[in-house]
Formats: sequence, structure tokens, C-alpha cells
Amino acid sequence: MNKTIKSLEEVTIRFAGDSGDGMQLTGGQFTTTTAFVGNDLATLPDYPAEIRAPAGSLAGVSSFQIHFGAKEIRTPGDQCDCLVVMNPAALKAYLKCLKDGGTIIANSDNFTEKNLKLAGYDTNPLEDGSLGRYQCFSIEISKLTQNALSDMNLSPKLVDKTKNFFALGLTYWMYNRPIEPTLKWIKEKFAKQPDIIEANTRVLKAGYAYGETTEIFTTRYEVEPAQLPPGKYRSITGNEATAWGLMAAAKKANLELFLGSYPITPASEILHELSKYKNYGVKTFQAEDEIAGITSAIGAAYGGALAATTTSGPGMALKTEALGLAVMLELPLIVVDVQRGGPSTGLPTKTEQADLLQAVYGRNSEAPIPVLAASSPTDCFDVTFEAARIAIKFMTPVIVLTDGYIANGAEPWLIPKLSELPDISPKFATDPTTFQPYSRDEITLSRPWAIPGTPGLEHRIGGLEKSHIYGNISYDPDNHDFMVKLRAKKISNIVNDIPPATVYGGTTGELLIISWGSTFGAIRSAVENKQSQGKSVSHMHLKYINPLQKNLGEICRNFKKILVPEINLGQLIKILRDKFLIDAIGYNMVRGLPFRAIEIETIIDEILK
Amino acid sequence: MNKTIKSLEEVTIRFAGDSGDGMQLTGGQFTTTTAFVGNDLATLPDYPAEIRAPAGSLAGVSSFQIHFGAKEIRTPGDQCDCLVVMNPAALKAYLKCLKDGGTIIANSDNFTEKNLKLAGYDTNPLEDGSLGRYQCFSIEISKLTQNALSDMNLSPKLVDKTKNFFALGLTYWMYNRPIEPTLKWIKEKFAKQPDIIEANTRVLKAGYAYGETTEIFTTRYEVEPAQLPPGKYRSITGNEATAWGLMAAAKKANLELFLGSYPITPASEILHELSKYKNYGVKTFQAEDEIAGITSAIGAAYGGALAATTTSGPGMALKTEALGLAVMLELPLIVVDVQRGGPSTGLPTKTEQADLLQAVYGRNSEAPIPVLAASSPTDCFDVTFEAARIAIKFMTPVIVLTDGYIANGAEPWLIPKLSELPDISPKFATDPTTFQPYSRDEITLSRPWAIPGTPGLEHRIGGLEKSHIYGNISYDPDNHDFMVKLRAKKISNIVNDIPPATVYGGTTGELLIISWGSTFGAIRSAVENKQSQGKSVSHMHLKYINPLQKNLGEICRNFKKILVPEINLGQLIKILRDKFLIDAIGYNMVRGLPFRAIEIETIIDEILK
Amino acid sequence: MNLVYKTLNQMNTANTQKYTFKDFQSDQEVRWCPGCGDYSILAQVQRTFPELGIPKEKIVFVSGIGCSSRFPYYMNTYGFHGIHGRATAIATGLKVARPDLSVWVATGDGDGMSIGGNHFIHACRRNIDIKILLFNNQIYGLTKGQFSPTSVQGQITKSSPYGNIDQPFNPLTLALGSQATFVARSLDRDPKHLQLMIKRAAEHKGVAFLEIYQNCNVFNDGAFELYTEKDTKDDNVIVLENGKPLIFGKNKEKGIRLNGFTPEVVSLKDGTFSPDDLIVHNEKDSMLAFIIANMSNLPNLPRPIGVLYAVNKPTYNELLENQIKEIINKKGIGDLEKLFYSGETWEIK
Amino acid sequence: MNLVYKTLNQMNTANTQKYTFKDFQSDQEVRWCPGCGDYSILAQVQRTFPELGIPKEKIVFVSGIGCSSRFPYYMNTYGFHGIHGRATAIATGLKVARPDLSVWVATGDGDGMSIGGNHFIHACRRNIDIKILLFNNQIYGLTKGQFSPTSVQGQITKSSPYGNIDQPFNPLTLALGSQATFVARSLDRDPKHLQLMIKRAAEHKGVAFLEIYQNCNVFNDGAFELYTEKDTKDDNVIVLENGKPLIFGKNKEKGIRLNGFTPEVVSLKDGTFSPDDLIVHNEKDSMLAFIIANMSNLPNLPRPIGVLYAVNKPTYNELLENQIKEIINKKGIGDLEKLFYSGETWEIK
Ligand SMILES: Cc1ncc(C[n+]2csc(CCOP(=O)(O)OP(=O)(O)O)c2C)c(N)n1
Ligand SMILES: Cc1ncc(C[n+]2csc(CCOP(=O)(O)OP(=O)(O)O)c2C)c(N)n1
Ligand code: SF4
Ligand code: SF4
Ligand SMILES: [Mg+2]
Ligand SMILES: [Mg+2]
Repeated sequence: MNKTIKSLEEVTIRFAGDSGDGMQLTGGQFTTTTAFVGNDLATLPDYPAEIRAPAGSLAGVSSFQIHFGAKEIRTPGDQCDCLVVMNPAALKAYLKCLKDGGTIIANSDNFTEKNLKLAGYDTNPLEDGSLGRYQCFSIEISKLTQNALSDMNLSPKLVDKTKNFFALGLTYWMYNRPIEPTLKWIKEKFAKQPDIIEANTRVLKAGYAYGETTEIFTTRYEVEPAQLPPGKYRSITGNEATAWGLMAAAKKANLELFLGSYPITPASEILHELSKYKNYGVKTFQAEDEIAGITSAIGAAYGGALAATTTSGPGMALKTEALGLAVMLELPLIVVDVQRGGPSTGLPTKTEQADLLQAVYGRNSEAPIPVLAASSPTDCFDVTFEAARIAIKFMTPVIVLTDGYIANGAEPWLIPKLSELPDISPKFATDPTTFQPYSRDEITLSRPWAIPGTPGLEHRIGGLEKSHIYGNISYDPDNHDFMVKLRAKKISNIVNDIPPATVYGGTTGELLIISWGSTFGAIRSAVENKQSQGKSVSHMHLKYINPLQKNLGEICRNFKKILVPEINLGQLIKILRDKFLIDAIGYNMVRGLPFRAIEIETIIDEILK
Repeated sequence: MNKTIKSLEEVTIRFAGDSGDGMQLTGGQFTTTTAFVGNDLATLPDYPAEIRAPAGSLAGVSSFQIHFGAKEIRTPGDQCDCLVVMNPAALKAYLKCLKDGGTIIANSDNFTEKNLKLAGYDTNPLEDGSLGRYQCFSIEISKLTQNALSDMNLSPKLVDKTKNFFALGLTYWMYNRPIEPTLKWIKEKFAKQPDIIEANTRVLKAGYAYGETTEIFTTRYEVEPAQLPPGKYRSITGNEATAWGLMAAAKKANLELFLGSYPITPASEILHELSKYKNYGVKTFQAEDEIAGITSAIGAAYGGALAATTTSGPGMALKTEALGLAVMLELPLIVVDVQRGGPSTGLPTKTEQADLLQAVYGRNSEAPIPVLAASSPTDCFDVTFEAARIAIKFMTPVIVLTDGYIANGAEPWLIPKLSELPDISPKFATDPTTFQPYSRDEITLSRPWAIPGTPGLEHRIGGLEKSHIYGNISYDPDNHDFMVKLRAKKISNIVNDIPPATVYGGTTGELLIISWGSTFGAIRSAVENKQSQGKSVSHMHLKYINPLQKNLGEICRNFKKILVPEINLGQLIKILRDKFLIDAIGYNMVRGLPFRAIEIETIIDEILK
Repeated sequence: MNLVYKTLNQMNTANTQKYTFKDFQSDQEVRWCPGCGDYSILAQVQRTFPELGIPKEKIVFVSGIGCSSRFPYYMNTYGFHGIHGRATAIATGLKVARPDLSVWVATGDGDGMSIGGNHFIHACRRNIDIKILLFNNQIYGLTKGQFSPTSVQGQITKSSPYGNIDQPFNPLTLALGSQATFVARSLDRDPKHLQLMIKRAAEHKGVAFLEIYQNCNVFNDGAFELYTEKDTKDDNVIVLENGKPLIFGKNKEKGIRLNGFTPEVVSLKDGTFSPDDLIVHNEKDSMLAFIIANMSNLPNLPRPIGVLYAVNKPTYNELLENQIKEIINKKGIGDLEKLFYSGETWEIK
Repeated sequence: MNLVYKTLNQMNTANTQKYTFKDFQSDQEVRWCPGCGDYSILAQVQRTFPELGIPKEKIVFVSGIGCSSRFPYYMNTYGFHGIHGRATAIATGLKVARPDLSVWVATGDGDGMSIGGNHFIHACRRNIDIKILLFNNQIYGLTKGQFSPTSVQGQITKSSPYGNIDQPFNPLTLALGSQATFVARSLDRDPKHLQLMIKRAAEHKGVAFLEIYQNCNVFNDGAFELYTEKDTKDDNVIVLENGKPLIFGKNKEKGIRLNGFTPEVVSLKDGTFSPDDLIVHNEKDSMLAFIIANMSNLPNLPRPIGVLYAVNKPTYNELLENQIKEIINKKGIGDLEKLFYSGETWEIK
């Protein structure tokens, strides 16, 4: 049969099913293959907080959205072109994300009475005509899978587990992607289980063939490779990029890497990832709690390691006291907070960017700490490396903010050459004749890093106020005032060591949007769209939250209005208003989900109307 | 001999000596007696962080300053009229606080070569003429004490321990105070040690007599009783007032009081004080750490107690995560942070007001909590009571900020009538037919307080996001956004339940000083002085930090300049600038010491010049 | 004092005699993985509680965070889902404030022994009258499979891809070393035994610690297989009974005797040893309890289940209530106004 | 890996043979109350350390907060005065990062057992190679006299004006219950014994826990009088020696035997009992160690001092270093760039 091939600029697909349906794996494979063919992409995994909610229930729906295209892709997509649903609950949960006229691929075998009821459907939507606005393909995926494996003598449970490969194969066909990368992956992954290799391979091919041969599909889509900068690429999630950023920093600092951490969603993968690399000079210590996570890291930093601790909101809260100690000791330390929905346990698997004020202000007394924020999965690498550079150069803890959205999301990463990354290695103090524990570098105001094992440098540090230069305990009022101000100055001076902020779009105009963190993609896309419509809107995205870059105030003054969209109740905006006395306005939605570009476009239109 | 009696409006005395010299006791007795004769007063104890630094060393100096007068007294005094020093180190440490022409009373017996050296004196200042600017009385206090007790057969160590009573007796004579209150106190305190009663009594009288009979003193001073509002008074420290405020609140709420706490300077006395009142419906639980302190209190609050936890900066940091839980659970809880010098262990026995931003912003995600601050020792009572009122009415944790200065300082307290304090008792939910755990009062937006033991109200709460009204776990994005905003609104709405801010002085003018916490006394005195000199300066002192009172913005706009003095690097000012976009300027000294009125006067002059 | 919740005690409560296990089922959908051992624990608690004779509004389940910590949602009693590791501290505060309540803690090996270890040992030493159910699955379930402080050495998990190098806690010796007054162990897969242990814990006055081996079939399946499967359990589990010698095996053909202070397995078949040579269990002997608890650390010995230790000592809350009574007897109920006016006061007219 | 601190190992270090106790005195003025037991502990450490043969730049003292936690300032080694309760966690991180260092923790009964209890038990179970000196004065000294988790029941303190109702920890059983591999006790007032114990702790490979009874003469004077004063100590202290029967008393006239598992005092004078009837100490027996440790909880028994338990087990840092070596053997030293390019990659030209 002859099928039309339609070329598209960009496509968004969501795979959705029960937690047990393997949707994360399906999405992951689709991502790898899509990266492989050279599209730009962004992804959004979304899974329930329960380990496994009751099968078929709405709470148990797990999904994975991918947005890919022939152009630069910055968000996992506002609305889907195609929705693959393995059961009624998945349809119920995500139909609202589907564009009018969009495609539904549904596993009709799972639209049983019981499942329909669990999802809250009175009648079967595949049959009652309620999906008329969409192009709905109702396919007996379970049965087709069984057919493909009927002669293999596998348990029904096992057979059922492979059905996601059918859906994957079908979507590969629809979007014209090769099945080879996945075939290769199956072979490697199940190397010791030839049965499983055979089953998965067959089912994947069956899905692909189904598209090819069945009459119901008349159109295939093609998405050309994107025009990305040349080089070698791989797909990477934010958490992986954070882990690798730390490893790269340790390498370029010529130090061992020590991670003291306690598992917590959505930060645990950084610990998992780093614990694989014991032969790379990486030591991971799974501590008894977050306090031991950070204090063991402080101990390691004292010993001369590049030390880090990784966590999410509630864990960050527990590290508060020890952060103050790190400030007083002036030791390098990288603290990664992968933000999640709160307060308290909140929405642990959802995203949010509401830990900013805690990062900047949340400590007893005056305990200034530099704060950096990553804007995308790959940016986690750069930001973490930059954090390590600052930590070592300025002898200070540094906080890196990422969030659940970019931590779990993946995008293509132009693999950096290690040789092109700057050398950030410290000079440990070694000279007993000149050594003073709290003497200062004239420019950075850093104190020396003097590690145990160095003869003649035996000295003592601690959390009590220290005398300038000598580092002895000092209760002198003037020394205290001096040291409090010195510590503040050391951190604010970092402004001289970082590049100025840049504006995307005109440097004067009607509206400047200022943002930070993972909202980058949605906001940049929205601004781009509005600019192309001739609107006077510019965008400044901040990587440095503390200190703020030098030229921010100046930039702000050139715009009539300033909008600060945040997935919180207004946190960065508080700092900007305080610092620059500008009447910035906030856009704040705290739904546990990333912004969609369209929301931002709407608000731009409203402001500029 | 005939002695002149000179009448004074106000006097400041500092007793200083070695940690072992009993200066806190001496100061405490002088305070009680001074309160007794009807002066207004304020005190400043100051002691070293070491339990006992080496005898005679500068680090070991302990002192107690009292400022009393015939008029309203708001600070412990900028400079002393009289300095009592028991050794050279004490002189060295505090001579700079003495007014030109001020009086020194020195125990010359302790100006030994060894002690002079320890204090860093090359020659004996009592003899080398270097004290010419002062009126210096060099008295052999140790020897005179020995003489007084020579026939008592006491150990030399014991004899030496009583010498502070000699100094006390002498100052009683000089400032014309009765010795009877102290005699009575001695009798009660040492009821079981008649020897000690006898010794202390003799020495106290000897000191008094020494003033009366010795030729060297020609002048006595008299300070008339102050014109305080009529009523019964007692002297009270801030920590005592906090403890009693909690007890009064529990009484007026008709609840048992539960304190979960872990000792920490300078907050421990609240725990000590409350642990005395087991027969008053008070339960104190000394927890294993600060986290157990607050979480046990949350458990008690869930059970229906008026629950509180008390701490200082580092302990506050540890409570961060649990505070988020309290926000999510919407249970009443009073958290008292007696601020001290930081960051980290910092200057544990010194004062500071640098935990404000932590109190307001220092939690993961959006976790709004009302924050109140006390301005003086007695105000701790009022603020704590008000905190309890808000906590119960709005079903929320409330943070009370005091600090080391007012916590340890004492002042006369007009004893309130319990019957005149408002009834703040809660209505526990009891009706199973209407009960929903997260239903809301229309005005306060509070949820019901339903305590275990109530039949038919069995329900479950926790730190995960809850559905509006029902309180079930909810991962719904819109519900989350709704609840985040609802929690914020509940707290900001408290503004309708508190009185508007008032201004001391003109409501328009050149300069408005905005302050909070323990700086009240110094700033009010300074403003008063400047106003009496005709300067256009007004003062607004804030008790409510979050939410800020309704009329603040309006008030601010009526002044040309706004000054915010704080013992931190600028914390309240950040919130004011953010909220009202006013170009307020800060005055920030972080010396571990309260402001002196004179500093504030100087800065007012500078701004208004 | 006229305290509202004291009057609650006088309110009519359901007739506790009539409870069935359904009365303890809440309206919340149970959300553990199919096959999870937590289901059995929930069922045994719900089956046991009707027999306790405690009105259900007087019962509170407190938990931290973890799969196991979802427990309170499923019990139709008062429930408090706390924060990670703090359940025992929350429960302590609740019990101190409200000694009239029956306070239970549901916790996991991560929640209770890792981040919550400190509150756990302090609850034990204080002998606060709360009941602690430790769902030990030797893994962090909720966070998807990292090793926990009870994971065995060498265990491959997400955070130990080359094998865990931590030496695990033995929860029983930890509790005994912290001076808990009741220490027991049971299994999710032995409903009868588990019910018995829950009842024993409920009856104990003071802190009651019950470790429950619980299978996490998703991240650590089969960790306790040896002790639960039909064909292996008889040879690998020894059921403790007070006053009885330590005998086990399919045909009761093996016993535990002491060699020095070290327990060893002996055969009762060949006539060399008889039951008289064996350790006789005594719940009141803390040293014996430690020896038995320690068996889990030694190779080739069966796992003891049952009550290892149960003694009566004054509880924290008893001591507190007694102290309060004593003080009131001595000083009378405090009058706050009087207190305000006590000591040095003066009047200004 | 070319790590700077690895090269430190090759730097010239002072000849450790020549150290005297003065070499371990820092330039900081010692600031404890006159008469405080901490002085003696400091002196014994400074006296012992020259004999250890460890270059002083390789030694680190880590502490928390408390009077005792001021210890590092006074030692002329590397020193780290941490935050309250976290010394063991800091020391653990340091030792993991720097296995070449000799890492010591100085902590108090509040710092180490109250707020720091969790890190303590986890350090014990992990058998991390650090030495923990617990200055047990049964009081919070620095904060001026509240009861601690080792204060005896009934103790009147600032926060227990009517007497403490908490049951105290027995630090020795807590350590044993947490599976520490070295557990010992000594006294500030017995310099010789204390020196010996410090040396034994130093020599132990793995976590070494040494409880030191320390007199706080300001807030809890005389707490250990019975065990330190000339006329009472012989009857109230039993000095453990490996392989020797438990004999004590002024004239070695008393011994400890077991009645069941319960130790009791017997007289060796009247001929009923001879040394053969007594417990013979065996440092390698954890059950015996528990029995002996538990003596402190029972009335009428002398306090044991000495090494209760000392066994060799693989340490955490050993296991870690071995695991690293193994992985390197198998996979080679990791090449980061190669890792970046491994797996699925693609090129854009
Ligand atoms: C402060 C904090 N740290 C970490 C977490 C993440 N977390 C939740 S549950 C858990 C461990 C659960 O293990 P366990 O207690 O054994 O319970 P299980 O799920 O196995 O029943 C962790 C690490 C958290 N919620 N809060
Ligand atoms: C987080 C925190 N909580 C509380 C304190 C106050 N604090 C300092 S030392 C101490 C207890 C000290 O007792 P211990 O460890 O026994 O030491 P000692 O002074 O008796 O030697 C306390 C409660 C603190 N510094 N930090
Ligand atoms: S992850 Fe494990 S412990 Fe958690 S619910 Fe699933 S099976 Fe049970
Ligand atoms: S308070 Fe006690 S422990 Fe602290 S230094 Fe003084 S005597 Fe020693
Ligand atoms: Mg578990
Ligand atoms: Mg102590």
C-alpha cells in the first residue's frame, strides 16, 4: 500500500500507560533513537509518587512526553500531536494535552469494563464517539503482541510485558525512525536472556510492520535533522549531567570527588550515577541522613577532596545548619538542590522552583553563599562545573539549583572536550613559614586551603568566630563586625569573576522577561514567537542568582515593564525588587508542572495589549 | 562625717570581674533592689562563651551593666557613670565604657603582678596615674572582706567568694539603696547554710559601712523613683517573660502547655523556667536534639496541647524541615528563636538580629509562617502571648524572634491581670456529621483542630499535598496551585487581625526610622533626644514582621528618607524595599552588642545634616 | 484543669467489643505494589486490633516517610504521616501530651534506622509507652531501591552497583543496647505469629519494638525467603517461646545450646544432646536476649522470631505523671496569677 | 590519580621517634574550669601520642560542641571544631576521603549520645576506622548544667529541677548493640589506665569507642567519686584484663561469677568460690562483652573499666579501598572523556 509521507518541523508525542506498562522505557528508547537521527529534542517523564498505585487507576498512570524537531527544541512541548495510551486511565489523564485533530493510538484490549470504571468512564470512549475531534486508532495491541509470540512458550505475564515494544515499533514507523538502535539496546540489555531478546525484537518488529502493512494508517511523518552545532552528541538527563559535571570538575581540579548524600526523589539518580565510577576517583558515601551527607562532605573537603552533597527540598532544609558551618570554615563544597513540589513532603515527584529564597537567605545569621541555577538538562553540566570553579577559587560552599523537570528530562548534549574546559585546580598551602589559616588572597579574599598531612601546617578551625588572618577564636566585637562584612564582601565580589548578563532581543523596549532555572525553554520559545510577531519583548535568563550580575540594574532600567514568571509565589522577583527598586510583576503558577510556552505567550499579550 | 547627697536623673553602673567573682549575682541583686525602690531600669549581662576561661584573663571577664533612673529607661546605658572592677582584666576590658569623670571602684588586692600581666598592663594603672581622667577609688576589698570574717574560721576560698558582697554593699551605700532586700534574699537562698548567711551578711554590711565611714567618699547619689504607670511590678528577664507568656497563653487557651526543647545558649533559661511548673499544667520535654524538640511539639499540638519549641540560631536551622511539616498540617505551634551571634556557632553568648530572613523565608518551597519580634524583656511576654493567639486562631506555626540581649536583660514589669488578657481558647471539632479535616473557616481560612480521642473524627493528616476540604492526598496540579495560594493567603490575611502600625513622632517629615526587635530601646531614646532638639525624625518599631501591618506603605510614603538600623547586614530592609519599593537605607553593625543610643543619634545627625 | 480533651474521655465511645477487622479499614485505596509484604502486616494489624479493647478514636498511628510509612492512611484510626525519620519523636510528644492514647509507630528500615536512628534509640532508652512496628525490607522501597542500614553486605542496589560495603544493623541488638523493654521479631508471611506479636506489643507497658521481616517484591524480592518458604523455613527459623528450650527443625530435631557464650546448633537425634542441654528461653533476661538477638549476625544459625525480651520498668510517661502528681500533692495546683506576684514585687501608686 | 595530597605522603616529616608530649601541646590557652577532668584526658592523650609513631601532621582531632569539644584546640595536630553532634559524621567523611590520616573524635555525652546519637551508632556499625573518645560527665557542661542522656535517673539539674525521669543510656551497650568492634572504658582520674586505653584504641583497626568517666566539677561534681576516690574505688571498680578472671577488691578478695546470665559478686575469702568459678574475660566475645557492659545497669556490681571488646573485622574504608582496587583491576582506571563518548552517540557535521 502506498502511504503519504508528510514532513513536519516538530512533533510532540506522549506515551502513557499504567506504572507497570513500561512507558518510561518506551519514552527513553524513542528519545535515544530520535537523538540518533539528529533531531533536537526535550523530554518530560511524569510518574506517580506511589511506587505502584493500583493497576488501571488514575493515580497509577505513568507517562513520558517527547518533543522533537528539525529546529531548536527547548521544551517537551505544550500540546501533543500524538498520544499513545495503554489503558483508559492514561487516556483520561492526558486527553486534555492532545491538540485538536491529534492522533490517539490506544490499546483497545485494555479498555475493559473494569479499567473503564477505574478511570471513571461510563462508556467506552473508543466506541462512544466522544473522540470525534481526534484521529483515533484503536488497536488490539495486547492481542497482536500475543500473536507475535504465540509459538515461544512464554508466560502470559512476560508476554504482556513486551507490549510496549509494539507501541514503540508502531510509532517508529509512523515517525520514520530506524528500529536498529533499539534492537541493539535490547541485545545488550538482555544479553543473558536470549528469550527476552527474541520476544522484544519480534514485538518491536511486529509493531513496525503493523504500521507498514495495515490499511488504517495512510500517513507517515518525517522530521528532518535539526541544525545543531557540529560535533558529537549524546542524550543526557539533568541528573546525569550534574553527576558528570562534578566528575569533570574534579578531573580539572586534579582532586578526588567525594559525594556525601542521602537518597531523595528527584535527586537520587545523581548518587546512583556517581556510585558507578569508583574507578574514576569518585567516592560516594550514602550517609545515614542529609545532615551526615553534608557534614561528611565538609569533612572530605577539609581533607582536600572536591566535595559535594546532593538533595531535594526537605533534605536541603536539614542541611541548613551545616551550610553555616561551611560558610564559617570557608571550605569549597557543592550543594545541589534538585527542587520538587512542596512545602514539606508536598508533591515529591513533581517539579517546582520554590527553594530559591531558602538557598539565598535560609540560614541563621549572615551566611552568604553563591547560588547558581541550571536552565536545562545539559546546562546542569555547565552550571555544576562553574559551581565547582567558584567553590575552589573562592573557598566557599556553592548552591546549585536544578529541579525535577530538568533532572529527569533529557536532551541532546554536545559532548565537551575535557581539554577545552578550564583548569580549576587549587593550590594547597604548604609553606609553614608564611601560613596563616585565615589570611586572605588580595583579589578573591579567599583563605588558604591547608589540608591534613601537610607538615608544619597543623592548625585548628571551627564554627566559632575567628580572628582575621590568624583564625583563632575571637569574641572581639570589632573583629566580628569585620569578619561578617568580609564574608559578605567575598561573596559579592564574585560578581567580578563572572560574565555580565545578556539579553535575548532588544536591549530596550516595552517588556523584559527575567527568569531563572528550568523555565528557560518555555519562556525563550514564547519570547521568540512573540518577537517574530514583532512584539517588543526581550528575555534575560539568569544563571547567577547570588551574586546577581553587575549589569542587571542597568538592563532593567531600559524596559518599561518587567515580568518575572516563576513556578513559585514570587521569589527571584523579591530579590530584584529589593535590589533595583523596580516594579517588576510576577507570573506565578505552582502546579507541579513546567510552564507551557503558550501560557507565557498569553501573559505577554496581556501585558503588551 | 558629712556626705553630700547629689540627685541624679539616671545612672549606669557596670560590675566587672573574673568569671568566678560572682558579678552576675551582684548585678542581679543590685537590679532587684533598684527595681524595689521604684526606678525604671534595664540591664545587660555579658559573660564569656567559655565556661571558665583562665582566672584573671581578658577572656574570663564577666560583667553586668545596669542603667536605672527616675525617668523611663530603655537601654542598659551607652556609657557608665560607675565601673566596679574586681581585677585588672575587668578594668582593661571596660574602661572604654566609662564616661570621662566617671567613678572607678577597684579591688586593689587583685592588681597583682600576675594579674596585671594577664590583662596586658605593664604598670599598675591604679598607681601610674593613667586613670587621671576618672575618679578612682582603689580599695583593698579582699583584705577588708577577710577582716570582716576573720573570726569565723572559714576557708580562705570561701571568704574570697564573698567579696562581691562588699562591692555590692558599697554601691548600695553610694546610690542610696536599702540593703534589706539582699539580706532577705541571702537568708532564703542559703537557708541550709547558716555560716554562709552570716558571712555574706557581714560582708555586705561591711561594704555599706565602708562607704558610710570612710573619708574617701564625699558624695552619695540619689535617684528618685521613676514615674511608671501605677500597679504591681516585678523585675523580669526576657527569657522568663517568654516562659510566662507561654504559660499565660495556655491558661487563657484552656490548654495544657507542652514544650519540646533542646538546650542552647541563650534560650535554655526558657526551658529551665518552664520545667519548674509541672503543677501548672506545663510539660517540658528535653528532647535528644532540636528536630525532636519541634517534632515532639508538633505531636503534642496534634494531641491538643498548646505546643512550643524554643531555641537559638543553629537549632532554628535544624527545625527548618519540621516547620514545613507544621505549615502543611496547619497545627498551632509557637517557635521561639532567641537569636545570637553567627553564622554557625559564631558568638554564642552575644546578641544579634540576623535570623529574620531565615524566619521569613528559610524553608523549602512556599511555607509561609507569621513572624513576630519582641522589643524588650517584658515585651517577650506580650509577643509570646500574641503569637499563641495567632497560632490558635489561624491554625499555624508562629515564629517569635527575641535575642540574647533582651533574653538575658531584665526590666521592671507591670504585672498583668490574667483576667484582663483575652480568652484565646480554641474550639476543637467534635461533630462527625460535618467534619472535614481541611474545610475552612470563612474568615480566618483556618482548618478545624480535631484531636485524637474524639469519636467519629478519625482522620489522617500528613506532609503530602492535600485536597482542599477533604484533606486526602492529592497530586492534582490545580489543587496544588490552589492550596499553595490558599496557605499564603491565610497568613497574609492575618493582617486584618492585628492593629495598624503607629509612628512615634510626626507622621510626615524628613526621616523615619523603622526598626524591629531589641534595638527598640536605643533607637527610641535616640529619636526622643533628637526630637527634643527639634529634628524632624520619627520612629516606627515593628512587632509584626510577617505579615507586615497594612498601613506601612502609606506611612513610609510620608517621609523623605527612611533609615533601617539593624544588628545584621540588612534583613528587614530587604523586605521593606521589596514590598514598598522605597529607597530605605540601612545602618548595620554586627558587633555582638546592642546599639548604643549615641550611635543612632550620630547617624540621624548625619542623615539630617 | 478543665481541658477539653480530658472531657473527651467521658464521651460515649463505640462499644469496643463489637469491632471487626473492617472497622479498622479506612476509606483510602491501598497503594502498595501488588504482592508487597505490607499488605499482610496491615491485615494482621486490622485483625488484631478488635481484640485489644481500645476504642478506635483512642488509637493513633504515626509514621515517617517510606512505603511502610503510608500505613496510617489505611487504618481507620487517627493517623499522622510525618516526615522522614521523625515518627518516634512525633509519637513521643503526642504520648507525653496525651498519655490516654494508644500510640503506634509504623516505620521502615530507612525511616526508623537510618535517618530516624537517633529518635529510635532515645525512645527505647526513655521507655516511652509507644509501640514501634519496623517494616524491615532491607531496602529503601519508596525511593526505588537504594541499600538501607539493614541491607546485607554485598547487596547490589541502585546506590551500590558494586555491592554494599556497609555492615548492617541488627535492629534487635540495637534496641537491646538502647535498653528497650520489649523486643520482638516476626514475619509478614506468618500471619498467626505476626498477630500474636502485635498483641504482645500492644499489651506491653512501655516501649515495644517489633521488627517485621517484610518482603519488597519489587526492589529486594526474596530477602527473607529462607525464613518464609515452606521448604526452608523450618530449618532456618526458630520460634521463641518463654520457658521453653530452643528447638527447631522440621521434626523438632535440632536445638541451640551455648558453647561458652556462643550459641550453636546441635542435633537432638543422635543422643549426644537432649533438650536439657539447650538454652531455655527467658523473656526477662536481657543478657540472654542479647545472645539470641546476636544469632542473626552469626553464620549457620536459625533466625529467632518471637518475643526476645519483655520486662516491666516504669515508663517515661508514668514517671512524668507521677512526678506531676507528687508536685501537686506537695505544692498544690499552681496558680499562675499568684506566681506572677510571688518573689520580689513592688507597687507604684 | 595525580592528587596533591598523595604526594604529601612523600614529603619529609618530622621524625616521629623524637616527639615528646610537648610536641602535642598547641599554642592555645586551655580554657576549662580549674579542676575539670578534661585536663587529665588532654594530658594523657598528649603523653600517649608520642608513642604511637604517627607523624603529627597525619593526625586530626574532630569534635562537635561542648566543653569536651574544645579538645582539638589544645592538640598541636590538625583540628576541626565542628557543630553540635556531627563530629562522627565529619570524621567519617574525612576518613573516607583520606584513609591515610589518623582520625580522632573528641565528644561529650550530649554531643555524642544526644544530638549525635545517630552518627555514633552508624559509625559503629560501619566500622569506620576512627577513634571516638567520649568524655562522659553525665551533664551538659558548656550550656551550664542540663541533664544529658547519661545522667542518672533522679538527677537534679537546671532542666530537671524535680529530678530527671529519663532512663540513661549505657554507652557501652549502645556501642555493642551497634556492633562496634572496639569498646572500652576508662577514667579521667586514673592516668595510667587511661593512657593504656588510648593506646589500645589507637592500635585498633576499625571504629574504637572509648568511654571516659570525666568529672565536671562545676555542674556535676563527684558523679564518679565511687570509682575514683582512694577509699571506695577498689570495691567499686573492676579492671578488665584479657584472659584473666574478674577479680576486684582492695585485697583482690572478690570476684564476679555468672548466675545464669546474670553477673554477681562472690567472695573469694570464705572458700566457697575460687577464681575458677569466675568469669574469665575474653575481649573477643561479644556476648560476654554485653554481659560485662550491662553490669553498669545492675545494682551492687562494680563498674568495669578496660577493654570490653576488641575484634578485627574489615573496616569500611578498607572495604572501600579494596572495592576500588577490584574495580580498577577489572575495568582499568576510568577515562572520563571515553565515558562521555560511550554508549549511544551521534555526530552532527
Ligand atoms: C528528609 C528526607 N530525606 C529523604 C527522603 C526520601 N525518602 C523517602 S522514603 C526514604 C527511604 C524509605 O525507606 P524505608 O524507610 O526502608 O521504607 P520502605 O519504603 O522501604 O518501606 C527516603 C530516603 C525524604 N522523604 N525526606
Ligand atoms: C545545634 C545546637 N544545639 C544546641 C547547642 C548547645 N549546646 C552546646 S554544647 C551542648 C551540650 C554539651 O554537652 P556535652 O556534649 O555533654 O559536653 P560537655 O560540655 O559536658 O563536655 C549543647 C546542648 C549547640 N551548640 N548547637
Ligand atoms: S516498592 Fe517494595 S516495599 Fe514499596 S510498595 Fe512496592 S513492594 Fe512494597
Ligand atoms: S563546666 Fe564542667 S565539663 Fe565544662 S569545663 Fe567546667 S568543669 Fe569541665
Ligand atoms: Mg525499607
Ligand atoms: Mg557532658
